[in-house]
Amino acid sequence: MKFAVIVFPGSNCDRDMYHAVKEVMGEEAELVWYENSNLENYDAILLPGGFSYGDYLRGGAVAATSDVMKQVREHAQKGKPVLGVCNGFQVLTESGLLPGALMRNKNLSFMCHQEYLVVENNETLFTTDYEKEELVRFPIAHGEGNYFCDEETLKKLKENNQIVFTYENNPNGSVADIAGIINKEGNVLGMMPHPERAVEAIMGSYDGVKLFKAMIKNWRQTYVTNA
Amino acid sequence: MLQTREWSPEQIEEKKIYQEMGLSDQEYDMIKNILKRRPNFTETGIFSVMWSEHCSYKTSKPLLKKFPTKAPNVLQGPGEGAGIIDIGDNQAVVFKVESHNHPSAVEPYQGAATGVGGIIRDIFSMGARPIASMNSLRFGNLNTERTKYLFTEVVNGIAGYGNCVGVPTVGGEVQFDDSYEENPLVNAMCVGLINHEDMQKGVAKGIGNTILYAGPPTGRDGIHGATFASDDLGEDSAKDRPSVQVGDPFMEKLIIEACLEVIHSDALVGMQDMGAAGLTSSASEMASKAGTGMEMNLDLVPQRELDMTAYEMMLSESQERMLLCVKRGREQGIIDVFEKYGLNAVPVGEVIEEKVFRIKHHGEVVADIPVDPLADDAPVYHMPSAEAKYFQDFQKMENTISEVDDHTEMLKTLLQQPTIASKEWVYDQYDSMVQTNTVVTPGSDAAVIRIKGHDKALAITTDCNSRYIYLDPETGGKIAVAEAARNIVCSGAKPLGLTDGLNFGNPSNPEIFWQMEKSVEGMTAACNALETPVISGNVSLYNQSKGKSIFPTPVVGMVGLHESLEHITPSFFQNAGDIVYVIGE
Amino acid sequence: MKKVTVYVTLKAGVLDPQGKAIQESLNSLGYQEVKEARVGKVIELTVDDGPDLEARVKDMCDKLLANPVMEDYRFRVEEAVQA
Amino acid sequence: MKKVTVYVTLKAGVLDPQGKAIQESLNSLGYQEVKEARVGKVIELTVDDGPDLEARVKDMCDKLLANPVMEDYRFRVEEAVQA
Ligand SMILES: Nc1ncnc2c1ncn2[C@@H]1O[C@H](COP(=O)(O)OP(=O)(O)O)[C@@H](O)[C@H]1O
Repeated sequence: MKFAVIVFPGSNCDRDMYHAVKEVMGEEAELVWYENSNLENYDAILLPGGFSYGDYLRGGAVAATSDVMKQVREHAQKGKPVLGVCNGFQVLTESGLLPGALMRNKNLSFMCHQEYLVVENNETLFTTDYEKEELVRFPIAHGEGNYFCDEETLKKLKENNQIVFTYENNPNGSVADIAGIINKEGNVLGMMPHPERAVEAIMGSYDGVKLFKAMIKNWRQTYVTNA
Repeated sequence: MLQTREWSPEQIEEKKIYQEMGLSDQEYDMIKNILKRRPNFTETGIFSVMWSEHCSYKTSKPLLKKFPTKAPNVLQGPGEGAGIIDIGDNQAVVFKVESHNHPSAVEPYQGAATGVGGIIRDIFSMGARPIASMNSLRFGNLNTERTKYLFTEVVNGIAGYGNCVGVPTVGGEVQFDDSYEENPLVNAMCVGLINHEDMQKGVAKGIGNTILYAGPPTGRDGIHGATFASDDLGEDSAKDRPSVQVGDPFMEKLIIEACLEVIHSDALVGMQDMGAAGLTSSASEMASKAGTGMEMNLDLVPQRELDMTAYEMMLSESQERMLLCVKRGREQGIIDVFEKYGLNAVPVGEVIEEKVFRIKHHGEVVADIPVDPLADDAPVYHMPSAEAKYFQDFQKMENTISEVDDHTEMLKTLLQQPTIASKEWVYDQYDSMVQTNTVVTPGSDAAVIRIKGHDKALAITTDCNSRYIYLDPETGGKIAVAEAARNIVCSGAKPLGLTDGLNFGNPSNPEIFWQMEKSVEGMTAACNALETPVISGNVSLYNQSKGKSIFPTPVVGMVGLHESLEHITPSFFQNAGDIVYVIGE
Repeated sequence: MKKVTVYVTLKAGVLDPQGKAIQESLNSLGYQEVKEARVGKVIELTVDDGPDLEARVKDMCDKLLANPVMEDYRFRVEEAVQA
Repeated sequence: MKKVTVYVTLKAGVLDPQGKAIQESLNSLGYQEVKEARVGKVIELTVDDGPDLEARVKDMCDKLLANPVMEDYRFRVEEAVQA
């Protein structure tokens, strides 16, 4: 499976994401600079964390207007997987690929530590390797991770089973403890916690491995086994 | 404070304008001797920043000579942007500590942020990828509003910059004591990783080669920052405020990536960041190190503000700027790399044979100064030293051990001391894990960073108990180095070397100079005993206000090597039932 | 040359922790009269004049300057004062 | 009840990295007419009326709302509209 890790000016978890899929998971992966890129030949798109455009104005806002996001949208429309982590999640909400918005953390501070998450939906192509309601531990590192949406949107998220991860101890004020959501079609996942920082025991947690494994396995099933 | 109106050479001498810029009468006379004429306004400014303590170490040089700086694995000792130590497998570790005390007292958020930015630039301008940051902070009593404000903003500034630029902040230390009330200390350390063939030097070699300016345009920020940093923090420091620089970590991130790409080009001859004293120090040092001269045309320098004078451009400390020496005719390849990242890189001058630093502006020569005297021949002062009166009094005191009635209560009281209490509030705000190498995160004695693709890791710590050093500078200096080494060893690593941040009061006070001398001697003794060389460092003097000096605070930043990941030892109790040993007396 | 001032504020009903923090600090500094504080952004643009300026500014706001999920905006166009 | 609107903007000459990024992004979205962008804050206070209101607001700005090192401020006092 071939992953594209999109690199925006100011992305800083791009290499970490690359390391996770390429060196740890052993898949094909490339760092793709946001300009003059062609995403056609990639099977999945990863939008990494960091501070694209310095997080100026709003996290992810400027990156969301870039040309490469048009291609990401097309890729998503084809049903191919897109994973946005941290700043990548912000880019996805800012570009309208996912509903809602990420506001400043309730306590106004950046925070970085391990958090426990509850797997709310283990039927997405990203989460089939988890048990439902499995408790997993991922690092968080963000200043604007406070998920916000209006009540109507929240109702829809719940109805469609779009809430994929929630925090066990909500650290940032997110509505309904939301840590990660998926689009209605089920192929675009955005989450604030960092699965790519949790893929090796030496780093304190490898709960993220299952997420990448599921992506790879489900892709193989769809595009290789059943092709 | 300083007039930007340009005085004539005659007025500068008559009205002693040079004194306002921090030059003494004697230094002014030396300058006249070097130039064989009176310096003009721009030249006086250039000398004043180059001969400030911050750039020239004029009072600390005699002390710094005492440190052991050599060892078989030292690839680069003090003198370049940062020191370098070999760690095998064709890799090396690059590190240095830097102070940003006075800017942080005036504008704590930006002061701390630009301190972090500056030290990171020192590391990647050597060609290394920055892999970890640390910081060492000192504030007054946490009960006052001012201290709370300074503390909060400094931590915010470090987080704001460090998190955005994508270098994990993996540890540090915070101490609260009344002596830092008006003059907090903000020292930042950065560690980088490099392959041997990528090592860069800040040199402008090769007659006719081009000098490129890279990064954002120059504004009027931080003019006279270097002399300001070497000056007493007066009551009226509020009016120094316009000289505060603003950091742009987003820009820095782009510069890092561009520079680390450019180092692989054989068109690059040398590279240096524009730190303290901006264009002046980077350009003159690059020429001096190469044994060449340099000519620059300021009309070519990108400018953010209108009608900037030569003086302002030469002294500006606008952040995130780099100076590169590039082979003539090969400029475009380098410029293209910067442009990919949306950055400006423009030729502003060339290397010349005549060993002078010549600056042109609007078609006129506005500075023409022999390079070596400017960069290397700053005066060196051997300050008088006198054993401190307080120390003599202490020595006369009887040793007593105070009785503790209730050990539980005492322990609780101790744990409530802000200096001892958990620093989680601080380090939770730092992204300590980006780059996914942080095996031991803040909260331990030393942070541990693994090196991907190899069975090895680096341990990093900063330490200094300034109260010990105040009480007995020599023994305290030994303790600071020994504590750092213990922290490294406890994590399972072997100490490689250290960087030091010497923060003291006014060196013209013989008792302060004595503190400097004794603590350096103590540190030197410990370095020798532990065979741990000093490979870089920083000096910050005049840390005092309202006539009161800070505790002498020579911060030690030490790096060690784990020869196998299996050696990594956490400092927390692991399992119930494990046995606890005490080693030593 | 025109000067366009765009005000971006949080929608009514959206929690504003920063505003809350400011209100509390003002209260604790002794300004008990402050009952509420809300924080927004001002973006001052210097813009070459042209046809449809207002419509274009509206577009800029919709596309980039404000996030409709949580923010409202309004703007004002004036002659730019020469510096 | 009064509504006080405080505008806090960066002093001329102070680098505004955020403004710069916004300007560039507007330009690349095709709004070439945008020559400069500077970002500031609006703080809307709901305040109980009282003597010296203006003087007290000025104090709040000096003490907390603006950072005199790099920012200027101005404010406007109006009747609060009942929500
Ligand atoms: N300014 C800081 N930045 C990051 N981490 C810090 C800072 N200050 C303290 N820490 C972390 O908190 C822990 C405890 O700090 P400190 O009380 O100074 O401990 P010690 O005396 O063991 O050095 C250390 O692991 C240190 O890395």
